Amino acid sequence: MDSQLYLDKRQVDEARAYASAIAEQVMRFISDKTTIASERTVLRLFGLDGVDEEYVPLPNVVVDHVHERGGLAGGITRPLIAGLIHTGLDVQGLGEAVARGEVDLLSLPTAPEEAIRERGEVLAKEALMRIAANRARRDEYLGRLGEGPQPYIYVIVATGNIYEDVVQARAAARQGADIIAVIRSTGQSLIDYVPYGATTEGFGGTFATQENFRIMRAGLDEVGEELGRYIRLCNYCSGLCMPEIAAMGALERLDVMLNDALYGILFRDINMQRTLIDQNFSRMINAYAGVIINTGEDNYLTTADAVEAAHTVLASQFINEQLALRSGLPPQQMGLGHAFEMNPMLEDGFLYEWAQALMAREIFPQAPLKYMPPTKHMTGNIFRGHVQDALFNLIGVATGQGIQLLGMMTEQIHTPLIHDRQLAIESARYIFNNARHLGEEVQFNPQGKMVKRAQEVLAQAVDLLKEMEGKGLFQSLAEGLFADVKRSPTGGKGLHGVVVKADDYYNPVFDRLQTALGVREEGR
Amino acid sequence: MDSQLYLDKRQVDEARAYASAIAEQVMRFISDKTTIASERTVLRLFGLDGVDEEYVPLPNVVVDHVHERGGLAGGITRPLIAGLIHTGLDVQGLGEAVARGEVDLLSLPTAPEEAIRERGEVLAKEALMRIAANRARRDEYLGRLGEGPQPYIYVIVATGNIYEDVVQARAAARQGADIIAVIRSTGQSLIDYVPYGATTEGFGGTFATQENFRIMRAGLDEVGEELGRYIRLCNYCSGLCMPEIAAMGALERLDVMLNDALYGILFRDINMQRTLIDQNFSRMINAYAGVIINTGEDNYLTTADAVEAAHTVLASQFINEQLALRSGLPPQQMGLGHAFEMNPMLEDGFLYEWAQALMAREIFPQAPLKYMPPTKHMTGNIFRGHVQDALFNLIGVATGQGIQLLGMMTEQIHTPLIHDRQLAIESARYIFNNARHLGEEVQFNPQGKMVKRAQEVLAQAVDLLKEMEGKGLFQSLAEGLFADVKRSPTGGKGLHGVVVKADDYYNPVFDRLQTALGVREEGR
Amino acid sequence: MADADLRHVRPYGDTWNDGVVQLSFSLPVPYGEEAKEAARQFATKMGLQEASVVHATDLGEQMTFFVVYGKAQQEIDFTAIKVPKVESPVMDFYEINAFIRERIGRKIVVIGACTGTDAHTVGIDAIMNMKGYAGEYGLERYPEIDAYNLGSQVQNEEMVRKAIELKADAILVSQVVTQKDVHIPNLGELVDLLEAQGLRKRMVLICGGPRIHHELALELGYDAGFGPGTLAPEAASFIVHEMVKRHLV
Amino acid sequence: MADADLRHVRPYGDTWNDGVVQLSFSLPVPYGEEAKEAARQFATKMGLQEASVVHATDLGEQMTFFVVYGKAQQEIDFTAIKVPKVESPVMDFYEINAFIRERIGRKIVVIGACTGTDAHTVGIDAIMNMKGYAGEYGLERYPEIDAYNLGSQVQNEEMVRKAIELKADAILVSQVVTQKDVHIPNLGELVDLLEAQGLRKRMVLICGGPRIHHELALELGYDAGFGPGTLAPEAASFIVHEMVKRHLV
Ligand code: B12
Ligand code: B12
Ligand SMILES: Cc1ncc(COP(=O)(O)O)c(C=O)c1O
Ligand SMILES: Cc1ncc(COP(=O)(O)O)c(C=O)c1O
Repeated sequence: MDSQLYLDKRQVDEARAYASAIAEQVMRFISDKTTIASERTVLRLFGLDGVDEEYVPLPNVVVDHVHERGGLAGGITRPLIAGLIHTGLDVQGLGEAVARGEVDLLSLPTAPEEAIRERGEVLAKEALMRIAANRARRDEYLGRLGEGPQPYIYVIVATGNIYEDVVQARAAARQGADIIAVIRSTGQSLIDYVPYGATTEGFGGTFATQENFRIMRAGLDEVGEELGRYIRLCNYCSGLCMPEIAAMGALERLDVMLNDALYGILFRDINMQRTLIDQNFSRMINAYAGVIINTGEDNYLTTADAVEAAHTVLASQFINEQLALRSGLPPQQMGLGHAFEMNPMLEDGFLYEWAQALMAREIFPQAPLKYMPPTKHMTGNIFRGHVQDALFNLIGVATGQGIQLLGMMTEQIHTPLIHDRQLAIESARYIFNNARHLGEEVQFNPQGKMVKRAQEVLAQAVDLLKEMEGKGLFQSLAEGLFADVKRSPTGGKGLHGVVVKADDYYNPVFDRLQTALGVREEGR
Repeated sequence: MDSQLYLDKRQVDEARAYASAIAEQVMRFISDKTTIASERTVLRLFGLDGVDEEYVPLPNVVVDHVHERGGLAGGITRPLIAGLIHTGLDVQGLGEAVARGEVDLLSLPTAPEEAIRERGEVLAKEALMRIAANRARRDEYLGRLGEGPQPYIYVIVATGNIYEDVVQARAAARQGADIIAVIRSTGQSLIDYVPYGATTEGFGGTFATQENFRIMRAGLDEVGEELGRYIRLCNYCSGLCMPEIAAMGALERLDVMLNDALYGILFRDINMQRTLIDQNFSRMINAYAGVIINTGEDNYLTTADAVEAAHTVLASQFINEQLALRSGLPPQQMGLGHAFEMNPMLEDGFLYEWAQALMAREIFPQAPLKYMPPTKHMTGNIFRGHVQDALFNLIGVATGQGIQLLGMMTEQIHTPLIHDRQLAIESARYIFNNARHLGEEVQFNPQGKMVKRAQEVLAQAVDLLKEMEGKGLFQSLAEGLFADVKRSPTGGKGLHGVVVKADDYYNPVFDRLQTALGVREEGR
Repeated sequence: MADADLRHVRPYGDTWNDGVVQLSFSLPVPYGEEAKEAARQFATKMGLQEASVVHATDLGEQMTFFVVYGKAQQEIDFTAIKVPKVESPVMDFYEINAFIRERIGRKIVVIGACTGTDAHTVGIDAIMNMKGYAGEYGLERYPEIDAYNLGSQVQNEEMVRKAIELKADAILVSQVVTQKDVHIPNLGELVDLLEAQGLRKRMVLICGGPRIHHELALELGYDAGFGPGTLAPEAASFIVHEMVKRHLV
Repeated sequence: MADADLRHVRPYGDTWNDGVVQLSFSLPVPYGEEAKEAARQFATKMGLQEASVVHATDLGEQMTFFVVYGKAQQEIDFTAIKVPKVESPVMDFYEINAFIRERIGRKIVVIGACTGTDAHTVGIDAIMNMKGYAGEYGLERYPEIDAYNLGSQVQNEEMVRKAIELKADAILVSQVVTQKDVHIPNLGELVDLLEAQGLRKRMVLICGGPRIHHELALELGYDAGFGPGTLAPEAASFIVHEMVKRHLV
């Protein structure tokens, strides 16, 4: 199809080429490194779960046990399997024994490499089979129950209490939601472990734990059967535990995952080396699990101005796309983020928004774009806020967005109440239906403001990517090219968890995923 | 400019030609008739005001006094002036004398025709001068203070109490309203006189009285000065007192007047002969006073379905245009009515609405179209209602409507509260500004649903007008071609007030207006 | 989350029993900090704890509009709530006609109107007209019903006159305008007139409209009341059952 | 219309003293007539007369949402309302710098952060950053102010440490996340820490955020509190006046 915005295809290709080069540099940098989170992920996928007496999760106990004494460069798998072989315990039993101080993995004699590899392959294969089974289960559900049309209606629940969340989520599903996202408690992204068990006390959200995932998944499956519509579940794998949570999501059949290292770097001050390494592994897991990821470019506009910074969103989407491809994630699973954050008092702001949203749609035609609602310019005036959200919904359907994260009229006041969500869903469904084919009807004045706006943003994004390609991503972030935030490569949280791989580094899950996803490792 | 909807200009011309023929027939029918309301209007313009002991307005007292004994065929002017000459009283004094039973106009000797005509011309000239002065005053205000951009923001006040109305109206003006309409009390359109004085008890609206007009005009002028924006005032001259209220409006500098015989016929069961005669005179007054009239086609969609009956709205607009032209009203004063009344649950309803609104805009390019909000499909769900109104506002600005009658989220519940209006105005201003030039940006798919819809509606309107031209307006109304309502030429209220003019019928106001407006009388 | 205790029901936002309520209103006081405080105090007087004025706008003319959230402490005993309801089962078009043929054995006569000064015909038309509403035929289409739709702004006296003239079995009254409670005396007057004529017991009397509910109708002396969204079969089912019940056959 | 009697203020819809209030809330009861009646009774318990449930929706999971209108009877004595306000006159950029030069005679040191677990920097940035907000420069741009924006999620201990290290004259705290009242203990803790160190009296302590108001700030032991829409000059004007008033020069 021709561009409705008369975008220059060569410019788009140029942007992609710069982004590709930037992503290449990143991949080269990370390829010889692992992290404590990535190693914990391996343990989780091998079946390790639970906590010690002090509520420290066993994956942390085991990895720290090895890492604190500098033993992680070869990966956690080898000491683990050596331990299995020597103790005869299973993974869980061994983890518990380590926690009790009964086994010291580093002081055990090493096992023959062949035995280790053999056992490693079995464990990895089993892990991937569990994930594949979940994926098949999802496909079965989708085939049997079907799903709502796009834009998917995506709402959040955020009570802090998983049991309240389930009530709110099920009600939302009945009201018409397609995707339920359980917002995480404030601060979880900064803790270097994943809390355990069912939780009922979070601030501004509920802890992401495997048990919470399970509870919510069961609640939604049940209601989905009743409604005859598969309800997707979403959670967050950004932050210090990216790949771990991706693994938990894969094991509990989550369908959508917020997953973006750039977000963590810029908005959570997480160390960039750490999180880019983690991101790669997490995306491989998401890719294999058939999870749609959501990236966080929308957040740029919560700190920067939506008119001035629109091109940074686009540039970041290009980079995220290239990074994702290199982690084996197909475009169909790339929920690239953008947002309706223009000042509502701007003359013709609606036009510019429309142009930007359509531009994103045209540039990433296969991606189920995640379109975020007005948040920054929402006020305590719930009535006007409901109208801001309505205009957002209209652009969402008119430009064919994949995932519409519904705005709440109470955005400025509190996390959504049960009826805030109902009113938002009702309004979105009304507009999606009432303007269903608007996108096929309208064309744009080639000399008009909208076409001009889209072209300008694209041109600025090309310039920015060109500059970044010269500097590299790390330096670009250090200079504050995104979201007005400056981050240094050695600053931020979590750098201590980065480990340069030894030559004999062994991670059968990673290797198997690479093969399954068809992504060769560069540079080594 | 070319049609954005690819409308066929020949079809538009054809529709206009049929409507013109229909209007011609009507004008021929009414040209030899007058009504008690028209004659009362003459008295009001000559300066007669006030009520008798039983609160009957003096114009009614005097006209009934003559009409009851069959003396009205020559017009009220001659007996009145004869009375003036014989008693030496002024108009007001004579009216009061008649009311007290002291003077019997029909038993006075007639005065020489020349003296009558001389006095008649003076009285008529003075009346028109007062109106012209008001018009000049408005122009002065507009020149000095200016006004808001189109679409004008039009809101209603309807407390039933003129003093409460003033508070609400002034508040609305401060909030951004351009036009304030004072809704009339239920049932006023069916009473064959205009109530007198300041009133504080109405149902669903406030009585239209000259004193109420004055009070509101003063309140708005004051606030307009303060705001530096002229605030237009609107009231209703439909119903049994069309020309009288038009005269009162002209005398008190109203700016906009609901004025539509078809509305009265269909929705108030007013006799069609009566109201079409009254309409002609009332429109001449409105034309001369520089008043924008509003027609009532929007109401068709409150009883009929907005998809099925769209063409009846268009057909009626064509007829109203032709009738208005024949009363000397220029297109710039024709606020032809239409409405956003499509079922919100209709797939692509927003597209059809947009097409229809744009079609009206293209077909009547100079008319300040009055676009009415959703009413029928508003529910007690104020939140969804606010969104329905938002979509309406978006189409209003995108299609360049002249007058946007703002919807209220509480439409289904009560007449507007002070903050209902504020929220409506705020939302409209947000959308008008945020999508100011949308109309210049979008073009429509020539093969799409919107273009098809507009073309269909136009084609159906042409067919309907053709049919009506064959039948004549009266027969068409009898058959229920508009709004699913059937009305007979001799049914309904007010027929007793129709009088066939005698050969010596004399009405200097009418004559002078005809000359001033350049409308020849046909057929006599 | 606690289990629902229906004897102590409070509003629910996102935490069991949180009592969250949203309010909006205007106060005739000038915009400013004092106005917001007045709104907060007002909401507190309504029983809200932690009342928070999340929005305030100057309306002009010394008026201020507010949006307030707070936590209500009042409770409702849901188990004690009894709402009178139209009990007769709702039949469809065919069943109703069959019921009339079998149980009444003659055509029944129904007259309807929008009475008093009220001119809103769409509601009564929805119930009575041939073409009906929302896909349901109106009473005029029922072969076993002689339905007369008298239109709008029909005076009560006229209704009674027509009821006598047409030997009506049932009278249907629609009331849409309810401002200043105009519908209450108007609906009451018809009952009085019918009683004065000794007709009330001999016919089924029902009313409807967007602000009408069954309980109100009973209070006013009607046999039933129907609210928004009513369809013809609901009204017709009630009429025919009531006729049989009261031996008006 | 009656003249405003500010000692007896009631909500106003369209008729003086009509008391009209709009409510919305959900009840954990299944949708239906009983639910509507429960909502009506609930609104009545809140003091509304003629409470009318104009809208009800089934939320699923045995919950129902309502919109209710009614007429409140409660009154407020507006004349009795006193709201503590920041009294110091607001100066502009130039005036503030001149004031510091003339009345304080040295550069002043201001540190600011979004504290506790709160990561919302936009508000404190609006006050402090060079580029400012809504056309007003932030404190970093003021030649007579040494401004240090410590960013977000800064712990109270760290704030105190920095205040000592930099010899701060004023501390600016931003709090945006207020769910479950997390901001209250966090704001209180800083006051306690400063007092424990004997520093509280030696500096100006202010806070701000969308749910902060001056009165709350005073209650928590701060010198002032600033709500939504605050601009840098308002905060700066208060700081410098307070310093002079308390002889912290
Ligand atoms: C259409 C309409 C009009 C049309 C009416 C055309 C016509 N021929 O009916 C016109 C434009 C003429 C009009 C005029 C006025 N209207 Co009007 N109108 C409306 C509107 C938009 C829709 C009403 C409607 O048709 N609803 C659709 C029908 C199908 O629903 P319904 O009436 O509820 O009927 C259903 C049930 O209630 C029930 N039902 C109803 N009657 C009966 C009877 C029986 C026996 C049974 C079993 C069931 C039943 O079954 C029906 C089908 O499900 C409402 C606002 C709204 N959205 O409700 C305002 C509204 C009703 N109007 C209002 C007013 C004030 C007026 C005027 C008085 C304004 C004025 N001052 O000029 C005038 C005067 C009319 C008069 N004298 O009564 C107010 C009433 C306020 C109040 N609560 O008192 C409303 C609420 C608008 C507002 N916010 O101000 N109006
Ligand atoms: C932008 C934003 C974010 C961004 C923040 C980016 C950043 N670097 O700041 C991101 C996306 C990262 C984010 C994350 C979260 N957010 Co947030 N966020 C918002 C949002 C949309 C806008 C806030 C904003 O920037 N306002 C603009 C600024 C200029 O206004 P302001 O803060 O009020 O500041 C002004 C005044 O208050 C005052 N002021 C403020 N501080 C100070 C200090 C002093 C000394 C002075 C004098 C004045 C002053 O002056 C400023 C200028 O006028 C609001 C919703 C909204 N519309 O308000 C939610 C909101 C604040 N967030 C919320 C939540 C829950 C979160 C999360 C906890 C969600 C989660 N579980 O992940 C996270 C975690 C953050 C954390 N740990 O704190 C909730 C808070 C609910 C509540 N009342 O407690 C809100 C209300 C959204 C909602 N409805 O759920 N958020
Ligand atoms: C990509 C991404 N990850 C994560 C989050 C949630 O942040 P956190 O869990 O760090 O609070 C967001 C928030 O919007 C996001 O966009
Ligand atoms: C043209 C016209 N006249 C008058 C009215 C008001 O009607 P009435 O005053 O007869 O109640 C309307 C109502 O919408 C109208 O459209």
